[in-house]
Parts: sequence; structure tokens; C-alpha cells
Amino acid sequence: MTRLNHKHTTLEAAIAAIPDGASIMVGGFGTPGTPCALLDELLAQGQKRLTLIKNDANEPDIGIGPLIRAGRVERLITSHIGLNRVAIEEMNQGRLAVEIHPQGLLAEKIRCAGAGHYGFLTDIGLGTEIGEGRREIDCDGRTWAIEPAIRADFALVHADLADTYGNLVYRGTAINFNPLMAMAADRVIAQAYRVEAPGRLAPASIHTPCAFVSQVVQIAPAADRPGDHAHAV
Amino acid sequence: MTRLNHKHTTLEAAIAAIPDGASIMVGGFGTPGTPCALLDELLAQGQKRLTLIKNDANEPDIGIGPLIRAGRVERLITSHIGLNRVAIEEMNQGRLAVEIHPQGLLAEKIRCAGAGHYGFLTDIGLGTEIGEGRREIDCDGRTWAIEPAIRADFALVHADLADTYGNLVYRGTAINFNPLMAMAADRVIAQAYRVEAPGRLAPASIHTPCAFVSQVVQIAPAADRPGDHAHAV
Amino acid sequence: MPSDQQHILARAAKEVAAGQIVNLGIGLPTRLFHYLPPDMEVLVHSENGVLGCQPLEGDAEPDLEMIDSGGAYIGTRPGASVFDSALSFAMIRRSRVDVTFMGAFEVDQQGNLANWKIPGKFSPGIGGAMELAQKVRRLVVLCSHNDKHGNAKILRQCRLPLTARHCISTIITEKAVMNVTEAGLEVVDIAEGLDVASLRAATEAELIIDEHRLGRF
Amino acid sequence: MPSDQQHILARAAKEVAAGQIVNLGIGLPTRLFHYLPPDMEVLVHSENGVLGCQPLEGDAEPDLEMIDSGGAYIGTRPGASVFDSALSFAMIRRSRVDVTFMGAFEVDQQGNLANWKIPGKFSPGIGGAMELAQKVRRLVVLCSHNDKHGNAKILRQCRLPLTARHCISTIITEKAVMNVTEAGLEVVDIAEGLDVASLRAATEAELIIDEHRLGRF
Repeated sequence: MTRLNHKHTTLEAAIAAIPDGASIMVGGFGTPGTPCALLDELLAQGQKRLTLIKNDANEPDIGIGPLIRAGRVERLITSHIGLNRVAIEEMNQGRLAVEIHPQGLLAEKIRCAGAGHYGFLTDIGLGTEIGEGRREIDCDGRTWAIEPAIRADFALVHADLADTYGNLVYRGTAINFNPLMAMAADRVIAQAYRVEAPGRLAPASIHTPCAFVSQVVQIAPAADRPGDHAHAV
Repeated sequence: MTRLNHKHTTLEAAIAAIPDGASIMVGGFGTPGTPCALLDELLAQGQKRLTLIKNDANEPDIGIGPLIRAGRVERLITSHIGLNRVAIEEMNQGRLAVEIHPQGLLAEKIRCAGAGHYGFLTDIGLGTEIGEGRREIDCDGRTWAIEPAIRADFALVHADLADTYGNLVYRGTAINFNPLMAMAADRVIAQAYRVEAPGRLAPASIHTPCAFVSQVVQIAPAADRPGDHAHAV
Repeated sequence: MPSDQQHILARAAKEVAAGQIVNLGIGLPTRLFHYLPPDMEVLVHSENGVLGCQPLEGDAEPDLEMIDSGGAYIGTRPGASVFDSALSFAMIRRSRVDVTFMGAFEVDQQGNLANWKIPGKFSPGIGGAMELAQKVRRLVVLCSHNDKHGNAKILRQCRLPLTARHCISTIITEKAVMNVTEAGLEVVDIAEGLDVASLRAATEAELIIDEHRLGRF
Repeated sequence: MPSDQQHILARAAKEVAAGQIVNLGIGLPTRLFHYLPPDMEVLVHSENGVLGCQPLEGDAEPDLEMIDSGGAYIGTRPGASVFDSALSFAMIRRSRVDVTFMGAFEVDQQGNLANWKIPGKFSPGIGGAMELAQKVRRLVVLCSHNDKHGNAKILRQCRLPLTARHCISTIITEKAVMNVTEAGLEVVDIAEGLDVASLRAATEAELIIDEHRLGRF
């Protein structure tokens, strides 16, 4: 049951709900949109055998990088890990299982779970190595690959603004995978630079309606981030 | 080829591109979001044997109502026509073919075409009359229905604000099907209360990026519409 | 409004808890809003693309681009958001709506619902009812106990085309409040002044009634 | 920047027309921006979620939440929009991008592209390249004519895992500009001072060359 007024909580309490072995979607494309404060707390709390779903592996010392380095990630579902030499090394050594999807298909597989479907039918990647191993089906005289949706137990997302009901506003290219993941996970934990009272965000400015968000945590804007001025409405 | 700076045109020129027999998506849920000026021009120009795709049939004298009454619509793909007794009568008399889809599936079928997929797999409507006749497939031990995407030759959409490149901002509950249809049709004609120079709309406020829009037409705000104050950014 | 309907709505309001997300179907359910405590933190979802709508205050000038799925002009309350139809139904299919109230032509003791089509007489389309009924966490049906000819609407087995199967949690009529359970249709409350024999006579479905635990409303 | 790369970029700029939507791949293609006329109305799409990005001016303070898909801080130009990853790739799969410039490990005379994986040596993932290559209206490959060991990169048939099949329209190297046609790889322009025999010797693919129509660049 939704409890609109019981979502605003602490970093510690929000992350403590995550058990070992959880599947976790993590927003972000590069650093923008990566929920670094939530991930740092996850590192501190010690959950292990995690499956992470994230566009990329960040860099070795940012975002999910330290979790990978600490051996806490069993499996990573992603589109590209080229900026994280530690992740590549862990993959090559067989300590990290990496599942690669083309970026737009990864986004759609997540969005598809968020829309409540089983999967979708695509022609992307037919006849290529990365498209192998998919079940195919003929419709209207052409062949299509079935792409099952990807869901997760948790999503960790980064927003610019939130309200205490869990409405979220993203900023700039920090949007990326965040709103899709907020739809696709069973429990959604959001960090935001400001958490306002309901009514402070204009209804039309909200990217992720509060119905999708389980918990909201206010984080301090990094002092050295010139871009971090929240845009009130 | 996109020609960013050649999209701003007149009602007459925009609608003249539509031939007899065209399939046309029409935004709107009830009156909000219905591109009434574009539809009135379509009525005036006389195109016939049209297939319309729209959530509802408006009312007899609004939106697509007059096109139906004038016998210009051969087929209507919709979710509900309960507020248009003329449409119901035309359907019952066999002069209008009506194809009914559950509203959320209709939205998803359109969005699916807009995302460039063939279709999606759903459990909505399994075991009901309205779910009959669909091809079904077993995946992961459960049965799913294949819902093919719905595309169209044209989409007519109603925006609040636009710029001359074709970026669109919708307002209130006039959003509804408009952004989905703008993705799913080959040519997209938008009406807006104001058409600004590029740069006047904040990048984060744009719902439909100009890449999806073929033509933009400025329309006069109806004088008796108290809600029609455009929100500049 | 007929007193039977007021009776149904007053009872239905007790099915809403503070902090919930609620969808109100077209017709009678829409009016439930007025039976909720004004300060209750509840967000009403309307499937045309708004979460947190509320009826317009008496003489407020309507914004013509703000309506609910029944076509009424609406306002919003703090915490509201607006969005497109795909997101609106993603919210529904992901079961993010706690409770939906809907009308019905027929319901049955398996929790099946028929409220969209009467073959040969009424078939305007299904709108958003199918997905709401199939995916909402709790579906509460609000309807008259019998049709205008006195025929039963609470049946052993629906005869009309179904909106969704096994979807109903609770049925509230002017005569009774019934929960759909594994065992069948269990009467929770019976209307003041009505006896059990009269209720059974007005109902085709088998009713499970424990007179010691029966409430009045 | 090596003069070969400057040569490639200067020629590549001619493949962009005013009013287009353009995607610039990571690496060399990103720098193409600086070779376009500053007043040319072009919107650059970056698949992480922006249409209308541009490089930051020299000493402009970066907004840390505004990057392109290569990770560089960016600004935006008039007419820009930002959006989520699903919409960004809908734009790509719906062929709303007019032209994409990409690097390559190998290309071949069927227009196949290999630029994401070297088995056993390099496999960081595919990112957005597959969908861009498969669905863009025109794919222009910018790459060196030969690898650093002097081996041919313009092949009869790619040997590495493909990014997409039959996707390339034009290949621009420091030695030649080649269009992929039904008949094969047709040389449009050849580098100043290079003779046809030397070009053929540096190329594994069969080249269609009409010396009377051959341009210089």
C-alpha cells in the first residue's frame, strides 16, 4: 500500500532495506544521473552478491566502480564498460559476469518492465553476434527477435528535486536511464539535492510521478559542482 | 532529410499534404489535446476514405466528430466512442468500421511504433472477448498476447507552445496521446498557440523534440478559453 | 442524488486509507471524492494523465486543458503531476494504484466484472477499464444491487462479456458489502433494516453470511 | 591533431547540410563540430539524451550534469532539448537522425561495419553504436585507411564481429572517399597527390574507379 507521507528518510535507512543478492538498477550515463550518495552508502553497508543493471560501469573510483573493485557485484547488465579498467579486468579474470546489450535495447528492456509488459519484438541486431541466442519469431512476413523486459528488486536513482511524496525532477543529461528504472523496479530509492513539501514542484515539471517512488533521501550538493543549482518551479 | 528551418507553415499548406485514404493519428482525450484547427481544415479540404486513430470520437460537433458525420472516415481505431452518438450510429449502421482497443494498450501500440519496434507481449485481456483473435505465445511458462505496433502516415497533434524547428510543449491533461503519436507517424503536423524562435523554449521543458515533427502551424487561442495562457519558459 | 447512492458512497469512503493512490471510475465513483475527509492525504489518479486531481471549487474558472477521464474540469492538489497516456497506464499495469472504484453491469461470485458491453445494445468501447480492473491492487465495485427491472446483478456467473476475470475485491451496493474470497462471496455488512432472507432473495450469487459477525451500514 | 585526421574532418564536413540532425560518434567524429560553419543551423544529437549540443566555449564553467555520450561537458544551442534514454533511441530507431559519423576497425565493400569488438583483445561493450548504424539515414565512416601496422581496413569482407550489416553509405579516409553502392565500393574522391595504383595497393576491397570523374580532396 502506498503511504505518501512516509517516504522521506535517511540514506542509512533507505539502503538498509537492500539484502545480499538483490538485483539493483542504477541510474546514470557516466557520472551525471549516477546516485553516488546511495552507492557510497551501499558500499559502506556491505551488501554482497549483487546484480547491477546500469548503462555503464562508471570509472574505477566513482559510482558503482568501488562496489566492483570490492568484489560485491556478481553480475553486471550493461551496454559499455570501456571507462572502467577495473571492471574490464574483473570481467577478463572471470570474477564479474558481464551481460552486454545495445544501449537502446537496454533502455527499452527496462522501460518495457516499467510498462508492465513481458517483452517486445525488434529487428535490432538480427544477423549479428550480439543478436545471437535470442528467440526469434516471424510476424507479417519478417523475422523479429523477442527481447524480454528487465526488472529489478530495487532501483537507485538520482534526481535534482523531489518532494516528500516522492515526485522527482531530473536535470540536463542526468535524466538518461533514471525515469525508466524508476518504473521498472519493485522498490525505488531516490536521492535528490532538495526534498520539498508537496505542492512546491509544478505538476507539469515532474518526470517521475510519486506513484513509482518508495523512498526519498536528501543529499548535500557537492560544493565543487558548479552545475548543482536546483531549478525551483 | 530534416530541414529544421522549413517547418513553420500555414494550416492550409500543412493539411494539403494529406491524400485521400491516409491513415491519421489524432491527439486528444476528450477535447483537451485535440488538434481542432487542423481537423477543421481537413474537413474543409475534403480528404476522404480516412483511417483515424484516436483515443475517443470526441463529440458530434467537435474535433473528429464532423469528419465522421460527413462520411469521410472509413475506419476508426479507438478505445471509447461513448460521447459521440453520431459515431455510434454510423458504427451500428455499418458505415464506420470501429476497432476497439483497451486504452492503455492503444497508447502502448502507438508508443511501440514510435520506439521503432514491431510489437510487444502483454497479459492484458487474456481470457476476455476483447482479447480474442490475438496471436499468443508462451514465454517463461506463461502465455502472452502479441500486440503489434500501430503506425500511421500522419499525426495531427495539439501543443501549447512550439518553436519553428518543431519542438513541442504540451500543457495539463492535453498531453495524453500527443507525444506518443508524434513519435509513431511518418509525418507529424502540430498546431500550437504560439510558435517561437528556437531558443525560447527551455531544453528541459520540451516534451516532443523537433526531430519528430514535420510541420508547425500557429493557431489563434480561442477567445473563450480561460485556460489558454501559454506558459513561456 | 438518490439516497441509495449516498448510502453506497458513504460506505465506500471507508475503503480509502490516508496516503493512498486512488482511481475513481466514471459516474457514481467520481462523486466519492466528496465523501472523503477534506484533509485526507490521498492522490486521485485519472487515467487520461493526472495524479492528484480534485473537483473544481464551486465558482473557480475552469482551465479547459485540465479534465479528468470523465470529462469534468478539475483542479490539482499539492503533490500532483500530469503525464502522457503511456505513463498513465504504466502506472496502472505496474499496480501503483492502491484502489479503484468502478461501476458494473454484472459481477459474480468468482470476482468477475462485466461493465463495458451489452451485446446489441451498448458497446461504446472499453476505455481504460480493462487494465485498471486487471492490475489494480484492490478493485471495489459500486453498483445498485439490482437492475432497474429488479433483476439480480450479483450473479453466480457473469453472462455479459467480461472486463476482467477474478479482479474484484469488494462489492458495495445499497443492500450489502461483499468481499470476494476463496470460498465465495462473503457478506461483511448488510444495510440497516434489511434482513438476510431479503438480501438472499435479491441476489443470484451464493452468499456466505455469518450472522454473528455481520455489520450494519 | 595529425594532418591526416584534419584532412578527413575537413572533407567530412561537406557531408552535412544545413537544417540536418547529426550524430557524432566518440573520438575523431566528435571533433567534426569544429569543421562546420559556426552559423550553420545543425542540431547535434548525442545518444545519452540531448539534441542540439555543442562543445563548451573555452573558459565556460561546465555544468556537471550536461555531458555528451563521450563524457565531454557540453553546452546547448537554440532549439536544443534533453530527454531520457528511451526517447533518445526511439529517435534513432525511427530514423530521425539524418547522418551519423563513426569510427571503424574494419569496413567492407558490402557496407558492413565492425567497430565494437576485437575478440580476446577489446570488448568493452557496444553502447549505442548498433542501433545508430542500423537505423540512421546515412552512416559515414571516418577512419584511417590502414591500421597502425599498415594492414588494410577497407576489406572485401569484415572479419571482426559486425556492429551492423549493410549500414554504411560513405567511407572517408585520408586516402579516399568511397560510396557503398549496389555495384560495390565506388571511389568518389582520391587524396591530392595519390595515384590510383597506390590506393588500390593499400586497399583489400575491390574499388570501382572512374578516373574521368574522380575528384581530389
